[in-house]
Amino acid sequence: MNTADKKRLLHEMLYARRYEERCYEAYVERKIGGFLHLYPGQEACAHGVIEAARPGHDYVITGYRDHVHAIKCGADPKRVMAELFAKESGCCKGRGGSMHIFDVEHRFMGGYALVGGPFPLAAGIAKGIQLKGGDEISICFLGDAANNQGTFHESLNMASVWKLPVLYVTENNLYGIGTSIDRSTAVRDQHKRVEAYNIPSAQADGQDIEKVYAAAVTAVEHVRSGKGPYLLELMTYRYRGHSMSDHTPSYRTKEEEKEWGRRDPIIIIKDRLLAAGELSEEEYQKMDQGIMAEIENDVIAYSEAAPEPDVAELERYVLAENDPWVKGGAA
Amino acid sequence: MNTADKKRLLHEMLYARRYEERCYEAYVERKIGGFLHLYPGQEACAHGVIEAARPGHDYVITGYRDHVHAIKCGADPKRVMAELFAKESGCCKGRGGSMHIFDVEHRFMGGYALVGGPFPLAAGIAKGIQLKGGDEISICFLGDAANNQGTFHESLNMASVWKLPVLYVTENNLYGIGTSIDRSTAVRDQHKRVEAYNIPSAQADGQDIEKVYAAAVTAVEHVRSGKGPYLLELMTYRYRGHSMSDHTPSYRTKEEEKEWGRRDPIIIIKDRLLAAGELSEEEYQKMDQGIMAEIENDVIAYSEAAPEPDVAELERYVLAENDPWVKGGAA
Amino acid sequence: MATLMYWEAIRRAHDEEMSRDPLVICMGEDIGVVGGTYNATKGLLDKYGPERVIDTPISENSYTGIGIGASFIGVRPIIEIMSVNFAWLAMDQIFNSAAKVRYMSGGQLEAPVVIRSPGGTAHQLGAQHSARMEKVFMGVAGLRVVTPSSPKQAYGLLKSAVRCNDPVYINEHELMYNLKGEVPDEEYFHPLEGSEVVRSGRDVTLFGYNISVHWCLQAAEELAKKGIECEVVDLFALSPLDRAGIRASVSKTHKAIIVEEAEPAVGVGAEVMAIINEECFFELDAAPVRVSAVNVPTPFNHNLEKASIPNPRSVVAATLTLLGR
Amino acid sequence: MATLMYWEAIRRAHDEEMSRDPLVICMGEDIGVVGGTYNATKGLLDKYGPERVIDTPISENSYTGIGIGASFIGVRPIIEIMSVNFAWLAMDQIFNSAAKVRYMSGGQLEAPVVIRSPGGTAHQLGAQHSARMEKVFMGVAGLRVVTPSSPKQAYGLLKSAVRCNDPVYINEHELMYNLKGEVPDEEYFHPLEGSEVVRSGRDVTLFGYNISVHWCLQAAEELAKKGIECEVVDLFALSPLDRAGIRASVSKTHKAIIVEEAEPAVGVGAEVMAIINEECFFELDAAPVRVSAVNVPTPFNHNLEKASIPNPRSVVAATLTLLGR
Ligand SMILES: Cc1ncc(C[n+]2csc(CCOP(=O)(O)OP(=O)(O)O)c2C)c(N)n1
Ligand SMILES: Cc1ncc(C[n+]2csc(CCOP(=O)(O)OP(=O)(O)O)c2C)c(N)n1
Ligand SMILES: [Mg+2]
Ligand SMILES: [Mg+2]
Repeated sequence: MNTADKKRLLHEMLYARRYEERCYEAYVERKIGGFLHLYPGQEACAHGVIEAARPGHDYVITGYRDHVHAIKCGADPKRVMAELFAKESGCCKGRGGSMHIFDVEHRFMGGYALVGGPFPLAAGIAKGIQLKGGDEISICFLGDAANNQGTFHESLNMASVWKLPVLYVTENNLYGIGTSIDRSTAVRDQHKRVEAYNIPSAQADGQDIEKVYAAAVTAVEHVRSGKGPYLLELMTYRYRGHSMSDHTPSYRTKEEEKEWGRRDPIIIIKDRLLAAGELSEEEYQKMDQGIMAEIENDVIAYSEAAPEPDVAELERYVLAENDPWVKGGAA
Repeated sequence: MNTADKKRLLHEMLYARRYEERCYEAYVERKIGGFLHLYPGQEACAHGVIEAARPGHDYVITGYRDHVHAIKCGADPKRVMAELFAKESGCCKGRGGSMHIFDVEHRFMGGYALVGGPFPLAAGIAKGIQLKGGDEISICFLGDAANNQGTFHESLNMASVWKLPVLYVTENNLYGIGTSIDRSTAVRDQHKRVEAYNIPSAQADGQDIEKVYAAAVTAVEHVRSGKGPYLLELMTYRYRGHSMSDHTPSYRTKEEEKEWGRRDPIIIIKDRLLAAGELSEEEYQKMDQGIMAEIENDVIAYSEAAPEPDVAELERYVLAENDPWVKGGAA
Repeated sequence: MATLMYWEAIRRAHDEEMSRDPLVICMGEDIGVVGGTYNATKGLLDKYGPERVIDTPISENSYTGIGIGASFIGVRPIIEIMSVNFAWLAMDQIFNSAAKVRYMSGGQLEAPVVIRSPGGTAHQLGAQHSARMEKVFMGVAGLRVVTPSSPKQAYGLLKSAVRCNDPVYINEHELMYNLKGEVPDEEYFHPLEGSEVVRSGRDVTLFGYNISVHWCLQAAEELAKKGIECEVVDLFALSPLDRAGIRASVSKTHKAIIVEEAEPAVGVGAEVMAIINEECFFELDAAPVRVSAVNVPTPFNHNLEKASIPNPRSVVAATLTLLGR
Repeated sequence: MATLMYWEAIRRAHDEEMSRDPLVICMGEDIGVVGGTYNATKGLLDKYGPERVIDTPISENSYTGIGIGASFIGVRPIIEIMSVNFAWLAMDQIFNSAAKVRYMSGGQLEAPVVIRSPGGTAHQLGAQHSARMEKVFMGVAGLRVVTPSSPKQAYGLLKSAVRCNDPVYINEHELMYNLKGEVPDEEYFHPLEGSEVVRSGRDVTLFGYNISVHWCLQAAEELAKKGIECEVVDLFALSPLDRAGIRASVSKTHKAIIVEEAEPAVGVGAEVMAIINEECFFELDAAPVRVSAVNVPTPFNHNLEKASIPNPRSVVAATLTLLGR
């Protein structure tokens, strides 16, 4: 990875961090409602993997903690924020919300709120790629606790038998809400779970974007070359509570939190760039200020000004509009 | 295993074989209706494992191919057959049928028709044992294809985390209906699937009752001693179609069928006893004739003569009768 | 017009749609090598290959989800769930993914997937293999539900379902696969909405769907001998139900009986009664009546089993009672 | 009588039943260390230990099945499914195992399991977290379904459900956990069948359950100002429904409105209308009316969300229309 790429990724991750922090504020200000799951701490995961793939070309799907994945795929941050603000110009016209970000134009296939739901959907997209003969791959990001859902087992088995071009990424942040992995799961190392599926896998440090990227390059290459599915486990940590309803996580120790805080993905790459003389603290501060200003003046302003959906349109998007086949008839 | 035990098991397996063959006839004669899944070829599995456990004390649960398991647990063959004949004196009063044999008195906890359903139920029974502090174990028999169901993954994970006293037995007959294991499953050796659950497992020849027994002794000991779950895989083969609707399995080769026929579980133990001079061919023929006569005169006669359920009782057994708590009130 | 069996009609629809569009695929347990429990996909594996005719492992929720995911990018999967009883395992993907994705993506994605399964009480299949689940599919927005009563409908509904951009659940019946009937020789697309008056009459309307249409027709035949003229309406579309069709018939006969194989609670019968109440209450000369299954898990014993569900005689009896005869 | 919040009432029922019987256990996602999303099991882990207060992995079908299996041998599990939306994943075990095992074993086994979950539309939880699924549980024989509208009911229904030998599904509501109400100081067991007249009136009956009881009561208050006397009936038992109670009230008021938060198709409204038709059709002065959700997946936007479900004003409006005012 060259310096320019590193700096760009630092910028992207810092943007993601500030973006999520601003969501937090907007939630407190009651501009955002519903469930809100934030990403701080895990930025290197989405950025490292999608960087190694072809954003906008490869399909990406994930759970409810989805803003950053969408943006890294190419979704307009303004339209994502407008969606969180439940506005008509939100990427899902205010119908989806934080847990259901979609940007199909950039092949970000959504945001799903049921844990484990995307496992088969991702395999299905991969099946579609296979049938259509494209060189895309399907990438599914989910958490460690999601791997206990039956769909993990079922989908990975089929992905393996049918050699589907799907990359499963486990963002292992050691908790599913307040339940630590050791209390819910027979094995801590998630990449080991797929040996019996005949699926290659690897574990990488999810806090170091260069390591994530390197591991993802291997993974993506494997999948794109037609060798079938792959599972990449990224060891990471979320700083905040599970969602905004989880204020002060009492199920974790302060030491654990501190320790992971020292391995912050932004700090790691920043320090590396500083040490190499490729970045100055001043440059970094400017970058940060620029980001915060952009989010405020661009993203938030846009979202606040955006119009609400028209209640008269409540019943649109349930079924296809004017689908001719509903009436039957000749071909 | 001493000679007497071997001979008894030979007798039991031969009884099971003749019993199932008689079910086949009764089905053709339209005395039995519905789905009927027969066990010929797999007799050493149920007999070897349950022999190593404590029938009537340990809990046993399985799928739809359940007659033999029930009888080995202690169910009265007459009442099992009467159930197949849908009679009031059937073990489930004619309400259950072939796929739903229950004999709770002997701790045979049923016969379930949905593939994968018994995985959690068995773990639940084990949880109950754990809470009540008994020395029983819970044994769940299911097929190879059932292991692709999400409940396998979910239940085995919980069984491992909670160290439940449950023994899972996979009767691997290489097919789920007409789909061979190689076309449905990423791994042929089912015992390897639980490594990631931190569950010990073994594979044994399911056609040789002594080998099944030996492997089961180890498995049962492990589970009973409080070390948690265990998975035992038994390599076996069913001679007939999947059910009576599957007349002439076209998805298997004649050679494969022949080869497995040479490894018949009854022949294997019979030949061993003959070779050791512990059984004569004449004795065996007498045994066989005795069994057939017993089934005819005892089991079939009983079942034919048994009364039909009273249609006036159609609505019984849906909910508890006269449950006082339905009306509420004081304690 | 050729006379086809119900299963042949379904097979033909698969075949035509698959031969026309390489993105039409079918998947399910034992649909390939075995050709499907009821032969609905017989011969298709040889014709279209294993990439498009897919034998799945026993993993209902996930292979349904895989079909749904594929449909997101233009594939048109026809998923067979071997028995509707197993659909309980797949409800998560059916409702949470297929039925909601258009809405929650603000119209960006759609799930043009077809799921079909046999259901109903057949010959002693027992409590876990005899469920009638139409009502479960009807209760949630975003899914179309149809149920063919004839080979022609079985053919034409599947054809339209494959082309339609909404997810469609097709409820078939264990006992109907060998039913014979005429199917047009040319391609035919049955409407996915509406209802059909299959027998015209003025004294009472018998509403049926799928197998119960036949019970209604037999009952009508019987009742005609007594001079009672029944109108029989086939509710082949269960979601959305044809409010106008229901209203039209009841406004003509002023009496309604709904015949359903399922337990009564929150079923098709209740919904049709509610629609009648909403649409044409003052047209009614008597309370609408539902003829439903007894509220029990399906018994194995044949006599109990038969007693647990309606039949043409019970429809006749209910009609005579309704008419005060 | 103490004033408790709904969640406190549920917690108290857990605590009393667990302290009395060592085989009463509770299980679910984050019910132990965290104490439950709505605190319904707060503090129980410390008191009863991890063997009896079990944090499960995210495996709805199987932990539900584990509870059911344990109940076969005398354990009394109270299973919390964190949101009723996730129950779609567990339907297989709920219906195929719990609801059918007594029948298909000919009465040998029973599944005295309690499953409880919050459901309903709250504050912008979106399409996959706002389902109202009472009707799904009501449609299949072998399962009891109740839904508390007050802390007293929440307490007393759970107590009775734990003791009862049938499987019981308890539908709670996302928005009701902080609702306050009086709960008897002594132990109290609420009936699992029946209904309750919570306001007496002669002009029209408003039927509600769970949160819609409150909408009905508010509407009745409003309508009283116009001189309209509403009777409000709380259908706390949804399966079986109280046919006699429904008949009694409609025979008195001759007009009925059923208020439900769910989409209308095959719902509580339809079933109550069907029962009214069957029980007391000729007592009706006008067609019964259902006030239901709009048939859409729940939108995220707050205005759309609110517009998608009924509220006291829509109940008032429907009543005025029904009464021709
Ligand atoms: C089917 C289902 N069950 C339960 C939940 C509630 N829930 C939401 S997130 C979550 C924890 C998931 O943890 P993990 O997969 O590790 O992802 P993380 O939140 O840590 O990123 C749970 C239990 C849900 N949304 N869907
Ligand atoms: C949930 C569910 N899906 C599908 C079926 C249909 N089915 C019945 S048995 C069977 C094959 C099971 O094979 P396996 O588990 O290997 O057991 P075997 O019959 O070989 O003993 C299938 C697909 C079912 N009964 N339940
Ligand atoms: Mg996690
Ligand atoms: Mg098998």
